[in-house]
Amino acid sequence: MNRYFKAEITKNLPLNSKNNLLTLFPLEPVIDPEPGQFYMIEVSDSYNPLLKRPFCCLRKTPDNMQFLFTVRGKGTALMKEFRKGQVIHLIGPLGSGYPEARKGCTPVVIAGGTGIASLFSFIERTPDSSRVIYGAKTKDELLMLDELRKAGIRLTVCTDDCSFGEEGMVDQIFMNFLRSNESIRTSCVLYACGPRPMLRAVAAIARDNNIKGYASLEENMACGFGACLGCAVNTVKGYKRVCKEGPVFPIQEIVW
Amino acid sequence: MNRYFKAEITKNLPLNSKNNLLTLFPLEPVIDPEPGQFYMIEVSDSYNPLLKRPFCCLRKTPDNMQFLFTVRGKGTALMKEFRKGQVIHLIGPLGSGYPEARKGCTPVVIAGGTGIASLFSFIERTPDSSRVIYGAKTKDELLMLDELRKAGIRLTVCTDDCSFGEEGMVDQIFMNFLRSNESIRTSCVLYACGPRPMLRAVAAIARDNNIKGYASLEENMACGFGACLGCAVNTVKGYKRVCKEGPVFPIQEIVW
Amino acid sequence: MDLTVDIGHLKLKNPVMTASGTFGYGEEYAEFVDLNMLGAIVVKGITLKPLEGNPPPRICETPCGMLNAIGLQNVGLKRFLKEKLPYLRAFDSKIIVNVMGNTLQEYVKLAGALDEAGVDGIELNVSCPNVKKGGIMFGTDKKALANLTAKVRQAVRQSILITKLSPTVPDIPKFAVIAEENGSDAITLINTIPGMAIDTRTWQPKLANITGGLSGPAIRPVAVRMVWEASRAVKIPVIGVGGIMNVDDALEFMLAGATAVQVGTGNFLRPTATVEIINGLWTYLDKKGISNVKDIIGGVNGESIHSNLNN
Amino acid sequence: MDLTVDIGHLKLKNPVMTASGTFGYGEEYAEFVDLNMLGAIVVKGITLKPLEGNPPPRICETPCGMLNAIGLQNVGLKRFLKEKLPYLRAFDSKIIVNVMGNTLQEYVKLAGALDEAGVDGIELNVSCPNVKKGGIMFGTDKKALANLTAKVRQAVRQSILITKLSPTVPDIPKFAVIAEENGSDAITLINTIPGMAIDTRTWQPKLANITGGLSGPAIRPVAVRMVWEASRAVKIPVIGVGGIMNVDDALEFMLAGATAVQVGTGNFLRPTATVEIINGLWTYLDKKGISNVKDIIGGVNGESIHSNLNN
Ligand SMILES: Cc1cc2nc3c(=O)[nH]c(=O)nc-3n(C[C@H](O)[C@H](O)[C@H](O)COP(=O)(O)OP(=O)(O)OC[C@H]3O[C@@H](n4cnc5c(N)ncnc54)[C@H](O)[C@@H]3O)c2cc1C
Ligand SMILES: Cc1cc2nc3c(=O)[nH]c(=O)nc-3n(C[C@H](O)[C@H](O)[C@H](O)COP(=O)(O)OP(=O)(O)OC[C@H]3O[C@@H](n4cnc5c(N)ncnc54)[C@H](O)[C@@H]3O)c2cc1C
Ligand SMILES: Cc1cc2nc3c(=O)[nH]c(=O)nc-3n(C[C@H](O)[C@H](O)[C@H](O)COP(=O)(O)O)c2cc1C
Ligand SMILES: Cc1cc2nc3c(=O)[nH]c(=O)nc-3n(C[C@H](O)[C@H](O)[C@H](O)COP(=O)(O)O)c2cc1C
Ligand code: FES
Ligand code: FES
Repeated sequence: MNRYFKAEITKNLPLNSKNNLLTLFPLEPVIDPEPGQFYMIEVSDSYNPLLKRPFCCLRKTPDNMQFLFTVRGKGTALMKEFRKGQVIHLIGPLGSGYPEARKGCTPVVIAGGTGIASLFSFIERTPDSSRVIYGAKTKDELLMLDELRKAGIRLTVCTDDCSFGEEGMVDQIFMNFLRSNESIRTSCVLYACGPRPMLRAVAAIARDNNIKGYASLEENMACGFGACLGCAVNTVKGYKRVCKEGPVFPIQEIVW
Repeated sequence: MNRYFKAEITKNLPLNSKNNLLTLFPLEPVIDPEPGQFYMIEVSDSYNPLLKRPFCCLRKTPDNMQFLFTVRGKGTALMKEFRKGQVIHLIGPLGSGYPEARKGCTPVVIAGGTGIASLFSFIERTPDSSRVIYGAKTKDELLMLDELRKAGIRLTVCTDDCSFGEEGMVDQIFMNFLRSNESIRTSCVLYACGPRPMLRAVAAIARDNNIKGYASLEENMACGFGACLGCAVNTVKGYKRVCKEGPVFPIQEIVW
Repeated sequence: MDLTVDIGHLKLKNPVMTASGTFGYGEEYAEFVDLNMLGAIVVKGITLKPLEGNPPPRICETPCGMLNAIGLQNVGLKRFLKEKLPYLRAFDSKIIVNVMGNTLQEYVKLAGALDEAGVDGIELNVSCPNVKKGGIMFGTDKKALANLTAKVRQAVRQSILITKLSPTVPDIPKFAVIAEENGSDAITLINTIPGMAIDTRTWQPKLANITGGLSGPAIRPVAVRMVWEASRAVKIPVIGVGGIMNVDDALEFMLAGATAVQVGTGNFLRPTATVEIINGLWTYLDKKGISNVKDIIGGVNGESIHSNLNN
Repeated sequence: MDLTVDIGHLKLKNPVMTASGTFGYGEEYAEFVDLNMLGAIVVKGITLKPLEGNPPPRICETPCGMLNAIGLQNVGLKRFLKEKLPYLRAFDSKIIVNVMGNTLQEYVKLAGALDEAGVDGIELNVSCPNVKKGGIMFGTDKKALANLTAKVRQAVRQSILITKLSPTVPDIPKFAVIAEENGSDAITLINTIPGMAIDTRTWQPKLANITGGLSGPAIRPVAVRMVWEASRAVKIPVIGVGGIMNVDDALEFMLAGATAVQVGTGNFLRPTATVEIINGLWTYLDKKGISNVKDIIGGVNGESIHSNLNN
C-alpha cells in the first residue's frame, strides 16, 4: 500500500463550464481515505506549474477514485485538459479528516461552493438525522445534488442569487436554522467547508452560540505531507500545518 | 499576409517511432516559402521548453502546410503529442533558402536523415536532370521515398546498415558518383543538408574537386528572425546568422 | 486614458520598451510590430569598436529560461551611427542606446558621441556577464560605479542617462543610490544572471563560452524583488526587466515600483509581445477604472504582513 | 561500483543528500523513502530558541520555481536534540544539521552543542533570506564570514563543518576560499535566491513576508555556475543544490564540480526523488562503464571554446 502512486484517468466529465468530475483508476494498491482527507494531484510535468494541487476524494472504490474540481487558476485549467488514458502521480490520502460526531450529537454540515467536495464523503457516511446546508452562487454551481438527495439526509439548498432553493448565503440559512431550532444548539456539531469569508461567518455564529465543530481550511501547499511548513495557518495554539494537523481543525481554534 | 500566424493542427501522422508528418491549416493568410526556408514552431505554452523550434516546410498549399519532424529532444517529443484541433503559433517563412541552379548546371542533392525535410521542396521543383543522393541509418529512417520517386528525379538511396539501397554513407556514394562521372564535376552544383559530420565530409569532397554548392546548417535558435544573434555560425566572412543569412550558405564559406 | 510616463526629461508615450540585445536594431521587428507604438526602443549594446562576439553555441534553454553568451557582437559605434541610427530615427519612438566599454574612457567616448548624435537616451550596461573585462566590473564595485556614472554624466548633455545594474550584488539599493547620486536619470533592473548548463551526454558545457546570462520567466521573481527594493531607495525612475512575457508580468513590475518596463526574451516567443502588452495595459486600466498608468506604479501593498491572502 | 564520496572525514555511501528545510526532520519521508539509503539527511535549519516562523501565505509558485518565506520555523535546539535527533540516529545515514544564528555567539553555541551530541555534520546557514537579522549578513560580508567560520570551527571537534553560502554575491569563489581558509570541511551552494511575486488582481504580495527565497528548476543554471566557479577555487568538496529534480540534474552538478548534491524542492514534486536519483546514478555509471562515481566529479570539459557543439 503506497501513499505515492500512479493512476490512470478513466473519465474527466465536465459538469458545467467550471467544474469537472474526474475519475481515476489507481495503478497500485492504495489506502482508503477518511472523509476530509485529501490528495496531492500532479497537474503537469512541465515544472510550470511546479507543484501538485490538493483535492479531496469524493468517492473511492478499489478500482475508482472520484474527484470534483473547480477551475480556479493555471493548475485546474490544465486538469480540465486531462484526457482518458493519461497517467498521473498522486500522493495521499493526506492530512486529518473530519472526526465522527459523538453519540447524541447531530451533525450540521455546512458546505459552500466547491466545499461540497470535501464534505461529500462525510455526508454519505453520516446518520440520517444530520442536517446539510449547501449553498452556491447560482443554481449552476450547485453540484452533486442528486447524489446528495439520495443519501437521505435532511438537505437545505440555497443560492446567493436565489436561482434555486432558499435565498441567501449558508451562514444566514444556518442562523435561521438555529433560531427555529433552539433545542439543537446544545446537541449539534458543525462540519464546515467553503470559502474563507463563509467559514469566518459560520465560526462567528458558532462562537456566539457556543456551538462546537470543525472547519476544513485551504492554504497554498508545496509538499502536502508536512515537510515544507509552507501551509501554516494561525491557531490559538500557534501555527499549524493545514496538510498535517489539518485541513480539518476545531473551528474555535482557528485565528481568522 | 503575416509572418507570425496561428495554425490549426489537422493531422499528426506517425511515419515510424521517431518521425511524424504534421499537417497544419493556417488560420491567417500566409506567405509561400522558398525551398530551404523554415518556420519557428511553438511546441508548448508552458515556458518549458521556452523557445520555438525551427522546421522546414515540406509542402504548402493555400490550406495546408506539411512538416516532417524527427523526435530528438524535449520539444519534438511534445510535438509528437500535438493533437488535431490544437492551435499553435508559427513564425515564417524565415531565412534564405536554396538558390536555383544556374542554367547548364546539374543540381546534385545530398540529403542525410531528416535533412530530406529541408531539401524535399527543392527536389520537387528541380529539373529532371538532377541527381539526388539520400541516405539514412536504416531503411526505417528513409522517409517520403514514394513521393521522391514520383518526382521523377534520378534518385540513389543508401543506408549505413545496408538494409536498403546502396551500402554506405551519402558522402561515399557522392564520391563514387563523382568517380564514375568525371564530366559532371565541372557542371554540377551541390545542395546538401544533414548531420554536421556528413556536411563536413561532403564539403571536403567538394573542395577537393573544386565543386560549388550550398549547405543548410542547424544551430540553436532563440528568435529565428535575426534579432538575438544566438544562431551564429563561423564563416570565412565572420559570424553569420543561421536564421537570416542562412540556413543555406555557400558550402565553401563555412568554417567547419 | 493616460499611458505616458516620464524618465528624466523624456516623456514616453507608454511605459513599454524593448530590452537591449533582444530587439536587434529595430529593423528585425518592423514587420511584426508598428515601431511607432513603442514607448522606447533600446537597441543592442554598442561598443566603440565592432565586436564579432563569442563562438557558437551561444544560447541554450533552461527551465523557463535561456542562457545566452552572445559576447556583445555589434557593429561598433561608427557603423551604428551611420547605418542603424538613421533607420530608427524615422520612427516616432524614443531611441535609447545601450553601451558597454572596457574602460571608463570608452564609456565616456561612447556616451559623448551618442549624446552628440542626438539619441534620446543612453543606457550604461555595467552588468554584461559575457565579456571578459569592463562591464560587470563597474556594476559590482561601488567606487567604480560612482566614478563611471559621474564621468559619463559630464559627457552627456541632452540624452537621458540610464544605468543598467548588475543583479549579482547583495545590496541592490546601495548601487541604485550610487547611480542616482552620480547623475543617472533612471536605473534599469535587471540584466541577466550568470548561469551555466552542461550536457550530461557529452560532458560539454551547453555554451561555448561555458557560462552565459540567464533570462526569461525563471528570473522574474528575482527581478521584481530588485525593482521593489531599488524603487524604495531612490527617487529616480526604475525600469523593470526580466521575464516579462505578457501584460500581467508587466503589471507585476509596475506594481513593484517600476515606472517603465522592458521586454526581452518575451520578444523571441512572440515578436508582437510589446504591442500586446501596450494594448493589455489599456484594457487593464479601463477595467479597473484607472485613468492614469502612473497610479499603478509602486501600488503593491508593501506594508501589512497580511494573513490568509489567498482565501 | 563505488558510489561513496568523502566530505571531510565523513564517507557517504552515495553523493545524494536532502536539502535543509525540504525534508523536515526526516520522519515525514519515512513512508516514501528508505532513509537508510540516503548519503546524508540534512535537517531543517535549527535555531537556539524555537521559532514560530512567518505568517501565511508562506509559499507561492513562480515559473519553474517557488518562493518560500517559512521564516525558519523550528523546534529549537533543545527539542531537536530530545525529540528529533534520536529518531534520525536510528537510521544508517549520516545526519547533518543546518544551523542559523542571529549572532556569532549563537552559531558557536549551536554548533558546539550539536557537535557534542554527536551529529555527523553541521551546516552553517549564512544565507537565509527570510529572517531579519543574522544569517545572510554573514554570507555577504567577507570579514564576518571569516570570523564566524573560524570561531565555529574551534567549537566543533568531531562533526564536519559545512558552510552554506549565499548566492547573492558577485564573487562566489572568494567566499568559498574564505570558508575553506577558516576551517570549513565543505561548502554548500546554493541557498535560495531572494525573490518576490505580486498578485496583479489584488495588488498584494503573494507572500505575507513580501519577499521569499526562490528555489526549483528555475535557479539551476545559477547554482551550476556557482558550483563550477567555487569548485575550481577551493580544494574542499562543494555540495551542489538548486533545482535538482532527477538524476540528469544531479549529474550536471557533479560534472560541474560537486562532490555531492542535495535535493530540495524536488522532494515536494516526487517524495521519492532522492532514491530515484541514487538508482539513476547506478544506471548511469553502469551504462557509461564508469566504476567510481568520483570519476565524474568536475568532469565537464571546461577548457576548450568548442564550436558547433550540437551538431
Ligand atoms: C485540503 C484541500 C482540499 C481541496 N479540495 C478541493 C476539491 O476537492 N475540489 C476543488 O475544486 N478544490 C479543492 N481545493 C482547492 C484547490 O486545491 C485549488 O483550487 C487549486 O489548488 C487551485 O489551483 P490552480 O493552479 O488552479 O490555481 P492557482 O493558479 O494556483 O491560484 C491560486 C489561488 O489564486 C486564486 N486565483 C487564481 N486565479 C484566479 C482567478 N482567475 N479568479 C479568482 N481567484 C483566482 C485562487 O484563490 C487560487 O486558489 C482544495 C484545497 C485544499 C487545501
Ligand atoms: C533551419 C532549421 C530547419 C530545420 N528543419 C527541420 C525539419 O524540417 N525537420 C526536423 O525534424 N528537424 C529540423 N530541424 C532540427 C530541429 O529544429 C531540431 O531537431 C529541434 O529543434 C530539436 O528540438 P528538441 O526540443 O526536440 O531538442 P532539444 O531538447 O532542444 O535538443 C537540442 C539538441 O540536443 C541534441 N539532443 C537532445 N536530445 C537528444 C538525444 N536524446 N539524443 C541525441 N541528441 C539529442 C540534439 O542535437 C538536439 O538538436 C531544423 C533545424 C534548423 C536550424
Ligand atoms: C540574447 C540576449 C542578448 C542581450 N544583450 C544585451 C546587451 O547587449 N546589453 C544589455 O544591457 N543587456 C542585454 N541582454 C539582457 C536583456 O536586455 C535583459 O536585461 C535580460 O534579458 C532580462 O530580461 P528578459 O528576461 O525579458 O530577457 C541580452 C539578453 C538576451 C537574452
Ligand atoms: C520550503 C523551504 C525551506 C527551506 N529551509 C531552509 C533552511 O531552513 N535552511 C537552509 O539552509 N536552507 C533552506 N532552504 C533552501 C534549500 O535547502 C535549498 O538550498 C534551496 O531550496 C535550493 O534547492 P532546491 O532548488 O533543490 O530546492 C529551504 C528551501 C525551501 C524550498
Ligand atoms: S504543504 Fe508542506 S507542510 Fe504542509
Ligand atoms: S535565432 Fe535569433 S538571430 Fe538567429
